Amino acid sequence: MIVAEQKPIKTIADLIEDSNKVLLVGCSACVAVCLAGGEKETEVLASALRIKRKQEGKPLETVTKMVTRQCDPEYIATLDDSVEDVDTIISLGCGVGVQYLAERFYNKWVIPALDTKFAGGSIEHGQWEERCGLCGDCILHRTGGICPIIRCSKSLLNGPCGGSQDGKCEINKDVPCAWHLIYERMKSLGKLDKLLEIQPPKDWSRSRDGGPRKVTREDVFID
Amino acid sequence: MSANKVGAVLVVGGGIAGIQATLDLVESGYYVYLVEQSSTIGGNMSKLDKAFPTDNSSMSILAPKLVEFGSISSIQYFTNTQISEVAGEAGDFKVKLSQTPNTADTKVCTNYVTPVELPNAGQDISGDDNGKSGDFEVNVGAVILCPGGETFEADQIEYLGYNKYPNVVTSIEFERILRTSDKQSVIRPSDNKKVNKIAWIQCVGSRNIRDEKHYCSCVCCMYAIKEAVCAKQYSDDEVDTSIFYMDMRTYGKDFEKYYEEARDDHGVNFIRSRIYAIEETKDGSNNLLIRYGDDKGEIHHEEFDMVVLSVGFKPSDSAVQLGNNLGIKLNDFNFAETTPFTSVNTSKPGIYVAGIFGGPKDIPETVIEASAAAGASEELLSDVRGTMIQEKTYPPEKDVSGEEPRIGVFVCNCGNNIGGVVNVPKVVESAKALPYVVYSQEFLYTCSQDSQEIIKQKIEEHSLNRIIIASCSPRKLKYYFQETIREAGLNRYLFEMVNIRDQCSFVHMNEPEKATEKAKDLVKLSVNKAGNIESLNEAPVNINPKALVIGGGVSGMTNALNLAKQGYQAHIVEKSDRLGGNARRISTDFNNQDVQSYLNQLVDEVNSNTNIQVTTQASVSKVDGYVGNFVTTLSNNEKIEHGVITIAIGGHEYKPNEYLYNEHNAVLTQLELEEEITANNTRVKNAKNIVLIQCVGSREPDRRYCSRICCNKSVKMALQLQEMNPDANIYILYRDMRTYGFNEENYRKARKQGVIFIRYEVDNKPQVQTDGKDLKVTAVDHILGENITIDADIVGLAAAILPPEDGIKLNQIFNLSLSDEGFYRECPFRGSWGFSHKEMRPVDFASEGIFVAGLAQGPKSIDESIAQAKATASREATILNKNSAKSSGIIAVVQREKCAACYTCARLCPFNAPRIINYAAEIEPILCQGCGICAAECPNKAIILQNYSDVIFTNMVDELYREVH
Amino acid sequence: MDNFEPKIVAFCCHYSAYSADLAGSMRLQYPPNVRIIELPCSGTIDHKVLLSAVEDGADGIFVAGCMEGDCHFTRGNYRAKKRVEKVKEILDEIGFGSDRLEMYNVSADNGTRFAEIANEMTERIRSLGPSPFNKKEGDKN
Amino acid sequence: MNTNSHLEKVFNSGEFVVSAEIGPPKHASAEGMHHYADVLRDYVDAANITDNQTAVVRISSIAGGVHLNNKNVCPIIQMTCRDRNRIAMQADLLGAYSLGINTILCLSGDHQIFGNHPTSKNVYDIDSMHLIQTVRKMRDEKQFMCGEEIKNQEPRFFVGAVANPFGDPFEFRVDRLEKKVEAGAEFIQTQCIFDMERFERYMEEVCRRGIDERVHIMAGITPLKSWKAARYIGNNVGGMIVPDEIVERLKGAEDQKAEGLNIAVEQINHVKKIKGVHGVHIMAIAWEEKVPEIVERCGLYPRPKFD
Repeated sequence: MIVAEQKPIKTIADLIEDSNKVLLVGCSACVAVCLAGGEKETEVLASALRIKRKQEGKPLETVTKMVTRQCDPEYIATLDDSVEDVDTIISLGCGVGVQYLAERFYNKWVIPALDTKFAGGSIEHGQWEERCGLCGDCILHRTGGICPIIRCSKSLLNGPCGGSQDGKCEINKDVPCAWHLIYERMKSLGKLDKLLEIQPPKDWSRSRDGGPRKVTREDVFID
Repeated sequence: MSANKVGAVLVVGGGIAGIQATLDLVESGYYVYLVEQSSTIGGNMSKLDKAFPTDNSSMSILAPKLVEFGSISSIQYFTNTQISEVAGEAGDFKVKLSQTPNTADTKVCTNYVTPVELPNAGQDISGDDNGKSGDFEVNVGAVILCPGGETFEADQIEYLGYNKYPNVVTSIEFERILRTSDKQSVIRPSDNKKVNKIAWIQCVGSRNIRDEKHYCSCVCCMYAIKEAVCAKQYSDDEVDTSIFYMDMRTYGKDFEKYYEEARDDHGVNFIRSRIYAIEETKDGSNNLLIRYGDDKGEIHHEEFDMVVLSVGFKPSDSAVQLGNNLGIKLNDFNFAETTPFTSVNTSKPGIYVAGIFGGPKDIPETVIEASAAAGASEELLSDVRGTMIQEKTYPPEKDVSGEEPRIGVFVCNCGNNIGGVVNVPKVVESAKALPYVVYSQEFLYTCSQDSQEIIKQKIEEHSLNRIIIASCSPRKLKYYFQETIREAGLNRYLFEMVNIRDQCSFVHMNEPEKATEKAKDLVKLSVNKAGNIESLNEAPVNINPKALVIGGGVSGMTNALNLAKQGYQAHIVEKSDRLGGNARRISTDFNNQDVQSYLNQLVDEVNSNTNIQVTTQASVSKVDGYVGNFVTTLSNNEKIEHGVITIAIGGHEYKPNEYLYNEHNAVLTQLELEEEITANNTRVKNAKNIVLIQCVGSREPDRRYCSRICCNKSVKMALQLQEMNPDANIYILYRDMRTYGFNEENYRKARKQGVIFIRYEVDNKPQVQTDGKDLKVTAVDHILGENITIDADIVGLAAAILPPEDGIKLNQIFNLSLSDEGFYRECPFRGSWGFSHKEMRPVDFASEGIFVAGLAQGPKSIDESIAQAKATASREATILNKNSAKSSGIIAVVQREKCAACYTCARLCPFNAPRIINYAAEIEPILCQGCGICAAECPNKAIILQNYSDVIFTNMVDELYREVH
Repeated sequence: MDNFEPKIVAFCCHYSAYSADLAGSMRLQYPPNVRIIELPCSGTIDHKVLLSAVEDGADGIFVAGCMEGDCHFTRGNYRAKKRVEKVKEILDEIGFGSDRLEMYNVSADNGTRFAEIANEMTERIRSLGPSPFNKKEGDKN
Repeated sequence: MNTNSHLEKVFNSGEFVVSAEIGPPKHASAEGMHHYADVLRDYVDAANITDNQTAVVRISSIAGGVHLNNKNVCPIIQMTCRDRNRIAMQADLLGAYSLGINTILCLSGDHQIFGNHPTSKNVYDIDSMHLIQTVRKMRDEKQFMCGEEIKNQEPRFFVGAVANPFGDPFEFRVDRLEKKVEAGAEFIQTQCIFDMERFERYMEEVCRRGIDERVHIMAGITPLKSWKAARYIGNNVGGMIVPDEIVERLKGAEDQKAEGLNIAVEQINHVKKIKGVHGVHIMAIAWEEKVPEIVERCGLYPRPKFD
């Protein structure tokens, strides 16, 4: 899932300083699961903003709405009736959601309430970890199912670097060295020989470095 | 045994054991007469401040149990009552009871609950018959004796100075000091000054040869440690605590850790010693001077502010008299004797014993025995189950859904308890002005029988569909009033209760106006809530009356057999090729009873019982479903449908790495040595010197627990070995001799007969060496401080009892709680919303319908395993006897369309109630205990706790502050 | 301001609410400013309920759960504590201040402690004065 | 001889090689570098110029190399993969060679989090392994990384790489060294060695596999100024082990600096005897003046000269 985290309330409040009525839009997908933008968080944020503004003598009117996914236009369309009289739309979706809202409601000021962090998963309740670098060219079959692109601080393809000690990365003792993990896993799988091959340089053109990406399924897409 | 059995049981004694046995029996379909000779229910436990080792408050465990008492209608209880005569036989006893007139204050109000005063008997709520005073007779099928015990009279040992010096107190008195303390200091009796230095003296009245009380009272070591830790925690200043002891007997589950933490983290001093005298100092300070000899025999003097005597337990005189009246056999110390391998059967069929009257023990063990005794009674009376219980019938429930709320508010004056401070008429007036309130009135006593009739009448007259009672604490009377409105055809959950007595009149006595304002507010809040609550259904779930018993050892078989004899099906799954488990390797128990013939008989009984099915060489590979409706798949692909699960997968003996085990063939574990003794092996028979080493692999940093039975076992084996060869020298090398309870008798006998006991320190363990042929054991004599070397022919190692080998694997299926060591962690002291009696559950898990028995839960003896297996059966019977079970009404429900299937609820639920099914969470009503943790945490607000939704709370808060807007 | 009588709302778990009832049985006297709303477990409380109390003009708010390690639902009181901490953090962040909100732990059998909490909280709120959103008191000033 | 590198010459002569390290300044004056060049000139065979070491901005290693060349000290320019993509790196290789630089050390580089621009993006387009391959490919096959031919003068570098015998997993360290040799490294400078026992074990495995026949290994030595420095390195630098004996020895010394030099001299004399070690690389961090003394005391002075 996409893992996101809420921005400081003060930052959000500053962004809507001139608004009198705002629409807060939560998303029931990834950001709900990572406890950043579901109904609960949306209502808590709305309440906090109202309290702040009430205190400042400039009461804020809020409307809160949930959509199933902010990354599908049809769901965004369900908000059509709610945006008319609001000054600002606050999205509690990931970066994708904010843009979909901004595209649909072209003449409205849309602001992000979340910082979109990474593609990852749950460790346990309240903790998530990055797992995928969205590089567009998966090599996990060569690295024991552990991604060095995103889990090695240097994205080395032929690690570990000299900074790996006790299985930890040099940048922080709490960060496991991905290459150490790769080594251990390959060893347990009896595939250490694969690590002796020099992995070729990565084709970054399939990643974001190749420009904004688009996927078209030719077999289902009709122009 | 009588042919005309009676489906009722007489429970004697209203302590924790009596309460537990009663509740189990009632829930399983039997009628109970509970008889208590004092004027209150509660027993010894209500005198304690906290229970060890979890440090939970005793009252919070006991109070809900007592409360529940009042709400079950198949109990009659009699206080101030004693048994005068018993006639008849098992299945059909006629018991004469005599009751002395009730001396307690007969208040009209029924709801006085304070920490020390417990609810008075004498009310119509519970169907009590205290009016009966005088002699009368009851007819029962079985009798369970749990009269409890008394503490030893400390003034009988003169040199301890009890009753002579004010600051020498007993441990029970010290509990009271703790309970009433301000939690900032501990005060001593002589001058009410804070104490800074306290001593505990162990074994007061226990292990005392002079006094012929040479049994160990089992619990004193632990309670002394608990008190010492509490004394430190309850004091803002540093308090020095010292415990003077002979052997530290922290043999129970998690006790050793508690001991280590007290010593290492809390800084409690432990002094191995003998006490010579306690005297007051001469300076008039009322301080005390203890004269004691340490373990090297050196004499010391030390001054303390206060001394606590850890008094032991004994049967009360009245219990002894009771035993004699009933003609049951008592042992040398006047405790009730139990027949071999029954753990709760007295010498007289149909009469069972539980708790301290059967021998000293702690609270969880008492509760286990109580359930076991209930289980044994249920086995005896299974043909007549349910014959004495009448199902109460109610008028059909009115459907009020869609109706506008019509609220009735009844305000209690409580004599003058409320009305003396709170202006009740004003509260009634203000209630009338609130939205949806169509009726309000005051009562002098809302809880009186007349008032109930009026309430019912008003419900009818005004078509009321929500009822609020503003009176006292809902803890006891909520169920009573809910019963009233149900009788009037309303759903029980259309009810709210406000406590304007304990929260208003009693606490704001000098501010009547403000107290009235507050009462009005509280009523307003509850009216607001009442407008938003709905009828709730207690979802019925069918119960499959069959148990799956995992493990075919003594625990599993006992459990299955008890259930089978109660008429339920049991299916035993055993992974080896035959039944028997660890007991196959044991010759005799600690009382020298033949285990093998008992075991063979048990196996025969199991095999011939048509209600029991046995699958050997199989294990559990998958479990689906929930309480009442489990479906288990075995490794042989057999599918079993059942209602409950007993986990009795045993444990196993540690294979030592130490003391040349595996290197020399004369170094054996306890079980291996026992096998050689049984086989009458010549090398054992001819051995000149036999050394038994204790605590091998137990009480070590990576296994911080005592294996509990090894001391008893080594002592027993020493006596056996001596019998085989009277000339043999037998040495036992130990750290603390933990021959708890009546096992102390064997220890005493062994010492008297010349078994040599040598204590060693953990940092100076004995050495076992060999030249390849002979064995030499070297140890340091703790008195002389010198090395002793023994040429040993046989070395026996008391190897630790390890958790079940399959425990972790099995637990991946069950997802239950395991202790750090890997034993199954039972669920004591956990409760559920709504007073269902789950307050103390030493054989239950947090997951409903799953129970544990035997070694899988922790080290224990055969008798203890049997007790636990029966207790488990009794607890299971409370589920299996019902055709269907009902969930609580207050449960969490999922709005599927909002659910993101994020797993938050499933991860957080302590009861494993939510599961993700078809891409959304579902909460199994029967498992949900209504805590609402999932509802609060649900990121999409897809979960609502019925009648406790966020909207209800925000509306209430809105209402509370409305006037200020 | 001298006559300011704060109105404090207390979200008490079933068991800690029992301590309030016990305070009554023990006839302990404490200020009449607290209104209890009972929850099955302190872990039932949602962030937004606490915030809505602030919005409504509550002068003081507290949540009471069982003693730590003693929750009847294993860890509900730890969750409540975390939620109260979070709401305090939000209130600080938006400049409202977090002093009007508190989390307490009290065991069912400790009436004394409940009375202490009621005292403590009343004193604290008295010295803070009425909630800025408390209109009635606001008018007085 | 593959290149004109002075360092390569010394290795080929069979002499025990000595190199040192110069950290370029954080400003635009070359004076300091000139000074150190003068100090080191007759005592070392070559000197490393670090590439924005610990991710702190400094004079670039190529510019530094030019300054050393001007002072007649053979520069080993370090090149990390952190700051440049493959285009910039190949461009710099062409440029460096055109300026008379012929010895290079390829590394992945310290993470920018340690430097003075922790918010910068790291590049790591290619890693050190790829860089070694690229330098060799440009030299030996006259091709750019993409395969395109270098139509005129190709850059001809003597190629070095680094190895850390103290990183984890230990047993994979020799494998990775071998990978670097496989990729084309001709000499190796190791991370500072304090734990001799572990280094010896490492070298044993290196020799057992015959890697010492294929590459020149230079042992990294760092003189310590104080016990605190020793402890700091041990605790805070990833992949470094400083045994307690060294810390204790410095702690107990009357003159910690003198003792630090003594230890370094002993260490060099020790590694000289280890099979497979062909030279020593002295990393006297901010203590370059002491290098001559160390070299002399180890009997490594004078250094060989070639025409």
